Amino acid sequence: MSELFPRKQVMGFVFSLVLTAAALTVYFLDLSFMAAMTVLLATAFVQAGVQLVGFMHVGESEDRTMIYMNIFYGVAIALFTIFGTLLILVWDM
Amino acid sequence: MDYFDRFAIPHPSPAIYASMVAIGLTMIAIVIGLTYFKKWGYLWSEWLTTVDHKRIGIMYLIAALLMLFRGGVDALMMRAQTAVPDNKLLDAQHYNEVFTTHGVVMIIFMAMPFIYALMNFVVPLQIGARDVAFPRLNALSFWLFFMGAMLFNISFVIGGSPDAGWTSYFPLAGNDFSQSVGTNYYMLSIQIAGIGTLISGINFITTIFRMRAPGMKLMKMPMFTWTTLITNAIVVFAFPVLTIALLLGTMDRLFGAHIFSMTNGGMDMLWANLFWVWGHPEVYILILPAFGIYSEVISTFSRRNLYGYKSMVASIVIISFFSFLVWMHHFYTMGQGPLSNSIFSITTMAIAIPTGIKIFNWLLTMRKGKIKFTVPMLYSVGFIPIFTIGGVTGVMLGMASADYQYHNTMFLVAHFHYTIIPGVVFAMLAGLTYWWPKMFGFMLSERIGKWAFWFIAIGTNVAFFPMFFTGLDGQARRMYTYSEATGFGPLNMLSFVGAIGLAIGFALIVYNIYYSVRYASRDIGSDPWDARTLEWATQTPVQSYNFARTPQVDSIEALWDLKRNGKPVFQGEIEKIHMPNSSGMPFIMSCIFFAWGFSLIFSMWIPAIITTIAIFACMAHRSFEKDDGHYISVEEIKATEKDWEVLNDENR
Amino acid sequence: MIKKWSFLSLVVGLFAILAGCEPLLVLDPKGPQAETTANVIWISIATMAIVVAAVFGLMAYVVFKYRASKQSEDYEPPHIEGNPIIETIIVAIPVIIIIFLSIVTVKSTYEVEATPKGYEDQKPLIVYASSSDWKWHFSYPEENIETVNYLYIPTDRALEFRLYSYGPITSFWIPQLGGQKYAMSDMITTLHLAADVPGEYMGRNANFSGKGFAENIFHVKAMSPEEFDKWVEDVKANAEPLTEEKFDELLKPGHLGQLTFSGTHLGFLPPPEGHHHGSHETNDDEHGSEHAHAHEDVDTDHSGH
Amino acid sequence: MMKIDNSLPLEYANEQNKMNIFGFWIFIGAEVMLFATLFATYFTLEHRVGNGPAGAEIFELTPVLIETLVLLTSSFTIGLAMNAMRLGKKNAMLTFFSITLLLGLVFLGVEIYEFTHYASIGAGLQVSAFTGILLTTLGTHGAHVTVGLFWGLFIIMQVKKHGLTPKTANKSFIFSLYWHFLDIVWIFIFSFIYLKGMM
Repeated sequence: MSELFPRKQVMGFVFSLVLTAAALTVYFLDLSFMAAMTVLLATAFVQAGVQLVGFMHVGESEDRTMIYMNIFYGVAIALFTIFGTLLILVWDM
Repeated sequence: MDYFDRFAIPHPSPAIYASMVAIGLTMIAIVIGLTYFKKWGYLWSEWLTTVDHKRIGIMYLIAALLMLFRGGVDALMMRAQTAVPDNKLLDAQHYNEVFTTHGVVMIIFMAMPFIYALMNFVVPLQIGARDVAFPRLNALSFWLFFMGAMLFNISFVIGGSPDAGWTSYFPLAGNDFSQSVGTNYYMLSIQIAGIGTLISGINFITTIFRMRAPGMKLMKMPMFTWTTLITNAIVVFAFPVLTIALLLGTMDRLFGAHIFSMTNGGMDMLWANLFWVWGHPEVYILILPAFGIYSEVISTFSRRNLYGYKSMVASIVIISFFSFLVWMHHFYTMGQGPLSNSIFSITTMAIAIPTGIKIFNWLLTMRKGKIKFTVPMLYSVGFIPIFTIGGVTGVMLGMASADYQYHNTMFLVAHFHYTIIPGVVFAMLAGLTYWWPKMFGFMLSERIGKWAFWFIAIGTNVAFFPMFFTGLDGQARRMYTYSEATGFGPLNMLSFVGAIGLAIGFALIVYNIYYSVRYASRDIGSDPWDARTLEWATQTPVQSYNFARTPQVDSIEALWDLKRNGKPVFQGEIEKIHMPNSSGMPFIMSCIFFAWGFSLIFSMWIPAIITTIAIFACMAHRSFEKDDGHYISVEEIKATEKDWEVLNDENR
Repeated sequence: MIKKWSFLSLVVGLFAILAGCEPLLVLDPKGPQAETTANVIWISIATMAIVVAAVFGLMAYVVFKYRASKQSEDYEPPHIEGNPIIETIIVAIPVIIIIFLSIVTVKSTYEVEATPKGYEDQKPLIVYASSSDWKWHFSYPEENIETVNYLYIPTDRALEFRLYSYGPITSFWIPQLGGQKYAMSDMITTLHLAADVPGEYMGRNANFSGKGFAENIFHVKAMSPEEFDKWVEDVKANAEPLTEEKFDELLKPGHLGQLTFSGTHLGFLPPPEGHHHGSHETNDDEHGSEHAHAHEDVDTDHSGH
Repeated sequence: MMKIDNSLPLEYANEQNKMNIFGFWIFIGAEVMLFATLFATYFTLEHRVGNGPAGAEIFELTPVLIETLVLLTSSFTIGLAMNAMRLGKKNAMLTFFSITLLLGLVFLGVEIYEFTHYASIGAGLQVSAFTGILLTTLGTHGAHVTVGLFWGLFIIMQVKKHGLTPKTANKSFIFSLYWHFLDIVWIFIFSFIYLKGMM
């Protein structure tokens, strides 16, 4: 039975629950905007990392370099797009 | 009757009725012809259901050429209308529809399929593969593109064409200012074609990463394969942005959302922003494959290896990344502060550096070469000066402060035609002429081809160089008319003359195809250009399985090494070959997509729901389908290869 | 090849002659901002001419020297992978050029976004320029007058245009006074101009805005400050007042000739003042104060930008 | 069939399988950009509420928290299903797989409740830029989940019928990637739409 619940995955699940709880502090505590955003960014990206490495086995196949590059490239461009858009349309600089 | 009013053309003109009749007659002629010659079965089994990358490539090619002429006619109409001041040939509405469809057709439905035509045909051959990674998806990509294109093209006879420019800026493209269904066509047909392109992107990346011949490391891939890889990487990350932009536009137009509207918090600038987040990488999607083609052609006809291969690769990788960092230069004048403008100016101009590296590398490839001016080479050499003008004016446009004066003027129009015509059209014509013998087993006439080249090259300059001046003289783009007092008349007339030159050039290409089909020699061997890469190591016409034995590669120019240094490429025993089966599903599913798009365009909700369910039913069918492909037996391969490979083995 | 180049030079020559007759508007500046952009354009043309000359020259040399017909039959081109020195040079020179142009760009971009040089200590003349299909409305708030499709401005005074639109995105452009800028429905964009020389200039909407776009032109007349003041007085005394009904009528799509009113529409139809971006306050402005209650319970620090 | 490599898990057993998985990773790259665009749009329009309500006025923690926990758990169970699959335990795998889909169904139910709730309090699609992009973003994610439910159901049926073959294992594994990815997207929605909107 225990082999059906491997330690790594259970830990990953618990960890993601903890991170969700940590993210919830921004709702319950009265943090400043910057502090709250830092918490959210940290918890969200760590959680994504947990999912990718722990659950999605991103590093297991022979194509891992390309898959990592694909993810990094995608995330980098996504961040550029989001922050570029904010820079142009919202922050107005 | 009210129900049918929506299908009427809002601004009819005799020209549109004439085209309606022409379309109808052509359709009838095709149906009669197919029936009379009993070709329906052939059409279905050999083309509509094929998953062979070569056939799909050829279908892309046919579609691209058709669209080239559709967009070309639009262009001629525009130049004719503006050739003289106060011209009455077209009215404002008609002119607006014409330049909108010209832009969309040329970018989305001509340039993109042309690129994918050559990628499809060449890349699997160039990397020594039997097909692409997902042949069935490849067919789906094509048919989605094709149905998207057809959907867009019926707009001018059913319901009216889009008229808000190919950039379709809101709120002009919103329901308040574009009341016809034209912009719905824009949103949905590009969406359908775009999904196809995205699938292609995934397909080609996987193909190139996983299906290269043994020994072909990444840094041993031919340059066209490299550019295909990077282009498709841009496709994969840029097209989702378009998908969302179009989805949001559809939400606004069909479902009354207020994303880009003038009221309830909507933001018109957001459309411009999203459109160009996709739109700028799209420019590099168009141009990178061209760079690959030029690299192949210049190297072949200079009889030299490509100079600075590594810096070429580095520069395309850098371009691909930078292409995502410059989109704001399309709207410097939208009221951002000087900081944003400065940042994006610098990134924009920085792209010129890797592009410049390429130009110099090509020149250095020709240096010490033995240059033969065949038609593909003429296009490649002609590309360099024209594109240089396009490139340097691009740097000028990239300078934000000066752009305040160039923006929205004919200067801009001149610039992007100076980049896109040599950067895409020349490249495609070069690639077409270069790979034509591999595709069809005969060569295009060099003599007619050279005439066509000169008409096109000179026509391009005559048509677009004057626009730099009218732009600086204050002629805004997209003006359907101008008064005599502006003084734009003579230069616009010159542009029109150039456009006629271009038209003659393209007509000559058609004539060339006709002429060569009839008279060209069929006895040209498999490598008529004395080329350097693997695609020329196949039989002509290429067998369905491409290579009887998987090639072993150990240099960038595998075939050249084979021919000059006798390095063996095809070794080992012939084994049975696994091939995918043909399938009608991609075609059928795309037809349903067509109906789906059409229903949504006209807000016909019940058919829209039915077709949506049908699309998912097709996907479910695919999930349950058992299709393991088929094998080609060793005997069969040996029989088809008998005359050819044995002969080649002896010669080499 | 020769055919082509001789033809090209013919074309270029022709244009030089044509351009010589009457200077191109953009390169014939009548104010400091247009002069800045014209200078930037000339600098960039000169710099780019070097690049073009280098590429064309190298290409002509290569194409003539290494064509097959000039080589002996048995010449076999060498295999050269590349050369680090040459490749460094073809990277380094463009880098230097781009750095130079970047400096020019950044400096001039800040210039054209600021009050024109030499006018910094003056109070600028503020003009609200708003577009509707397919007209331009010019409101002079301090003078309390409004014109349609024509613009009178004093020379030697900083002008601050505040642009917005009652319809599609348009672009306010007077080539001889400076670059263009978009006018949009939900925010005000600001364009700083000034005219040094009295005269009549062409102004237009440069951004496609539908059927009437081609004729979406306005006339600009720069005159001495005294003349301008006289004109203002004259308008105040003689022009009919602009009422809300009248203005609604003006907004209907179509073309109008030149019209003059005393009073502006700014009173009864306030422009989307300030920057719409992000904050709640401006949102309220946009949609009228009657909606303000909808946001009362929203803390402003949410915007947090 | 093609050559089968027994040293690797079943889903990687042959070349086509490897390509399918690799291709799906590329697809996930595209999906990253798809949702990034939605987020960029959302952040731009977040405070542009027109006459409609703002996020803080309509978001409710309870349903959102239920959705989050349900989806997180489903991501865990599909991971367990893949673990069982690699152990060759078909029945365990099917159990975990079914639990995943049931949790997905619960998620979807809560989301449908959420949507009707928004509509009932005057936060429909047509109200403002904010509600438009909010519902489009949530709707895009929800549509992905819906497609996933059907897709997963088909896979269960195939595994039941054919057992764990290279083909079904490959499909299941790719489905698990899809499902985990949807969970990642939800984490970002949860953090940067709901929590940011409510704090």
